[in-house]
Amino acid sequence: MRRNSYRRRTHAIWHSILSICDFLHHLRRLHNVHTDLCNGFHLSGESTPPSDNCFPRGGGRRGSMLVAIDGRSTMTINRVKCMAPVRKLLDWGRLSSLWPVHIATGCCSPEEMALVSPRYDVERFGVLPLPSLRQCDLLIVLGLVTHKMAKRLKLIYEQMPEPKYVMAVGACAVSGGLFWDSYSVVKGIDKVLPVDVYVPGCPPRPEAFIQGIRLLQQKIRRERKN
Amino acid sequence: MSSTIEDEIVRDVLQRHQGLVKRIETKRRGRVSIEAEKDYIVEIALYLRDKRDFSQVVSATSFDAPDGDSYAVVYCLWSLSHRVLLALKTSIPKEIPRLRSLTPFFESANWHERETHEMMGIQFEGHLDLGRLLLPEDWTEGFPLRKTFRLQG
Amino acid sequence: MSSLLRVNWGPQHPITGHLRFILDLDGDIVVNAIPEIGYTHRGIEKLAENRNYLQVVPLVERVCNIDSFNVSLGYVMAVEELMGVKVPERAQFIRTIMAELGRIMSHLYWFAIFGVAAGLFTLIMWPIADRELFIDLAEMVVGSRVTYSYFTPGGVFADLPDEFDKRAAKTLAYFERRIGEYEVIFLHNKLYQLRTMHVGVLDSRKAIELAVAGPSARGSGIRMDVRSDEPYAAYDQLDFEVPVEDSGDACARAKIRLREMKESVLLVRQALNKLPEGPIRVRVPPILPREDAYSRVECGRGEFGIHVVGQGSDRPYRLKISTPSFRNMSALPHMLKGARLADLPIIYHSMDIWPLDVDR
Amino acid sequence: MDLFNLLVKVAVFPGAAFISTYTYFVIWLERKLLARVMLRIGPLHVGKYAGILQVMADFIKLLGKETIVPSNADRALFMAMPIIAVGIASLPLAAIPLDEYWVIFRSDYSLLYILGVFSLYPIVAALTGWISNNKYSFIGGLRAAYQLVGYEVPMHFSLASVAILSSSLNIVEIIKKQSNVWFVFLAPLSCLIYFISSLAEQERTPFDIPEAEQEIVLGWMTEYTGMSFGLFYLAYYVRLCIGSLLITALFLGGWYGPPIMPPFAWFLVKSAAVIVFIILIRGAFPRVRMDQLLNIAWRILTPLAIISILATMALQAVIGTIGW
Repeated sequence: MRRNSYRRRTHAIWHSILSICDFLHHLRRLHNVHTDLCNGFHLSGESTPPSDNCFPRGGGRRGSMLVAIDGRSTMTINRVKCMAPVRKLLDWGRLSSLWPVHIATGCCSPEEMALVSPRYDVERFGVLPLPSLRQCDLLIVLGLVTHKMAKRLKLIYEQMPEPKYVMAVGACAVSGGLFWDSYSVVKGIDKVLPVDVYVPGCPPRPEAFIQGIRLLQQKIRRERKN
Repeated sequence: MSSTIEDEIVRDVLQRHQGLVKRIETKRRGRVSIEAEKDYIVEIALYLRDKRDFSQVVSATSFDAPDGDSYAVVYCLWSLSHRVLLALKTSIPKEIPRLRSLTPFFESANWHERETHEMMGIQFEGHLDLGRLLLPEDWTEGFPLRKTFRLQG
Repeated sequence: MSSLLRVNWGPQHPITGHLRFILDLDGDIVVNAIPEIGYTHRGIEKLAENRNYLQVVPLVERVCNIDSFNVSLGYVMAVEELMGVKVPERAQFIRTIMAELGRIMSHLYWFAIFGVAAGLFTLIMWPIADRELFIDLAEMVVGSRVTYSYFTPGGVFADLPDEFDKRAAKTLAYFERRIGEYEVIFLHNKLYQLRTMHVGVLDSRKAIELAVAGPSARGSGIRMDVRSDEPYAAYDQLDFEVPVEDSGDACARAKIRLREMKESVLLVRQALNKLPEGPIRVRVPPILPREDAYSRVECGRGEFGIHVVGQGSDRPYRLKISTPSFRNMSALPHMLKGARLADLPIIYHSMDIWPLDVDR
Repeated sequence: MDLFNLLVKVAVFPGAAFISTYTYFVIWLERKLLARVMLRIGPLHVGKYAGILQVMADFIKLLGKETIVPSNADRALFMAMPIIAVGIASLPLAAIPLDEYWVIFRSDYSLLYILGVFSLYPIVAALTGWISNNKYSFIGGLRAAYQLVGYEVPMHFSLASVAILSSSLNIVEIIKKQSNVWFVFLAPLSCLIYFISSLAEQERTPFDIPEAEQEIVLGWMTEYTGMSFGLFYLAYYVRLCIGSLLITALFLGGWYGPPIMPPFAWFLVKSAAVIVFIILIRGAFPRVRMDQLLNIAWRILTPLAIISILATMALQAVIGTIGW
């Protein structure tokens, strides 16, 4: 009996927040994917404050694009048929300056602190943590994501400007990990967001983090060729 | 005066609340456990707070009592001056999961009772704000820590 | 109400981490602060009912994984009390050593974040760099960086390696010098004092009423430490001081933690010197008897209580985790009322609240 | 020929090309030096030598980012603001002489011009915070406006002693007066006050209150993405460079120095030293609170600045009588 209700709940969530994630899975960035997944997402319950204008909520009120009037989050500069060296330069800039957004979702966040700390100093590769998501291009999901956080995570992803990348760090972010049978943990964030790099481990060592970042850089380098 | 502070507390409570206490024991140094009827919990707690300085609620636990149709509720009270941890146990019937709240008298019981309410569905009478604490806003699945709630795995 | 500005903090905000504050601001003054927790609620208490008691150790550790030694010690002790197992002496001492190393790591992590709360980014890096040294020590013993599962019911998982005491002595000597530097550079920094003194004052009466735990309570002049109130592991055979400060502001809470780190260094040294020979583990029965046990340990954030109820099977019938962060978090709205917006990060982080610890 | 000269000056030296190159290296220096203070390495793998291309990579990336305009923001102003900010930030450069010859705009009142233009920037900040229609931005903008009230008075008072010492408002004249002895030795108190309030003006730690990351994310720049954020970022460092050039010109003797280097090189070396000092301050101090800044500015700096003016007048009188 409970199993049924669980399934119902999962469906409810899939319909409310994960509506189109399934086919987003195998799509790559810059294929004119419209990532506006927020339609029909509402916060409810007593403890929710009235929505404010801090960050626009919901699909309809999404900030408009400067360059793409039809709401597509693609950039003109990518559409312009520019010469190969220029494209190469742009790619180089993008891969060597990945700014991760500060969002802590689970227990891998101490390891992220270790990542920016003197021993592993990830700024060597141009990864500079920034406070505001509006300036960032890399969403590092640190560990488990609860259903409560999943909505916010999607919102955060929504509000980051293109091109953006997602790195799933930790067994929980990859598949649910230790909490695979929990009632409140999302089993893998690829149900919510399109993920570029998976870094397994519980929690992964900072070296693994760095490898993940290097893999992402390789991926960006290859992306345009395909 | 060879008796320890734990024995004194036990004696006091037994004297004062003769009929209300079902069971009382000291397991080891610094630990007292009292089992009482649910209607007298607040009374005993208040007595302990005023007379023995049990002024903090450190933890509140609740679970399906292994035998019978009731939920067990355990408050842990801590006395700063005596360094004694006191477990105040009671059980409430499953049909009417209601209990008088300790929050009006112990400010520290607030969030513990909110959590117990959320996880076990026990109504605390006299608690002003039993809103959501840990679960998502749109949670409709019931009370996760009850034994009737099964995980999907 | 209309003149108040309602501002959201989190869950994506540079300082909140995994939780959200809803603030009502009147100019620069916070009128009302409502913390909204639960963003990392994993349901560990429920999951533990579906694992056997050994599998629960890693789960409990994730409650507060920057202090996992102390946290797992709490659970293991509860299980041992339930089974009536007597842990060998050597294991008790090893536990004490590792628990104190865990406390240092936890405090260093707090120190880093506390520095950032005041806008000083150097202070992220230095304590985290020093924390790496202690992680190295733990890694030498256990083999993993943050989550160890080192304590098992009945003892510890493995003995200390051969060169551990030498390496530990070296690290501790370095670290002792380093704490002095921290004090000079940060705590005696005039601007730092300007930011932390008389900020977020919590007097002892209110602290008792709200059941504030651990170093935060000791900063308000309450002498309360499980290690001395109810000695566990090998703490009854070691002497140490429980630091207490009276002023109750953010600066006092910071001082307490620095002094505690010093004490921990001394404790580890003592325990290493007194470390007896003998077995490190005893056999334990495979099932948990039909009883309940409540164990308390002093982890980095304060008193950590675990209530285990056994039901004659290998699984805990009910596991209740009562964390210090949860208690401090419930006290926070009272402390934030009337504070300035700029003081919010400092007050919040001076309480050393770890949101994963709050949510469980 | 004059027009050509002017064009060269505006476009190359000491105008756009020079200041952008200088800013580039200052940004790199800040990241590298701050990393050293934090015991880190800083940018390393981007660029052959010590991550020298890191800043370029950042800006190229920012060029390629999507630009989001919040739906409730004033669209035209929102897009114009970054450009206005860079423009206003670099305006004071016109009157700063890097050499007796290398100055774009000569005037007998160039000090007043610089003061006026330099303190326009917080108004840009307040306006940006207002039009972004975001609460963090709004609070940040208000804080910038507050801060302006705080530091502007002691700053102008401290410059009064410079004007008294040189009996001129022309920066070229002021520098020439320092050929024998720098004003930092004649009016050390004024120099200190000016330095502190210019930190506040440039929103540098410990006075980066309008951008306090821990409280209000990125302050008034929170909503800006991509290159529009990049322009603010640029403007921030342009102001740092110009501020340090200004301190060099007013107190550190401008282009004067032993004749082992050309004059403008001395100018740059001195200003770079000032910048290094400012960066080290960022590595060592936490941020103060708004009310504390106002307290410092009004209760301590302003009276001190007035004392400094009186002292300078007395000094000037003494110098006048002994005919130095």
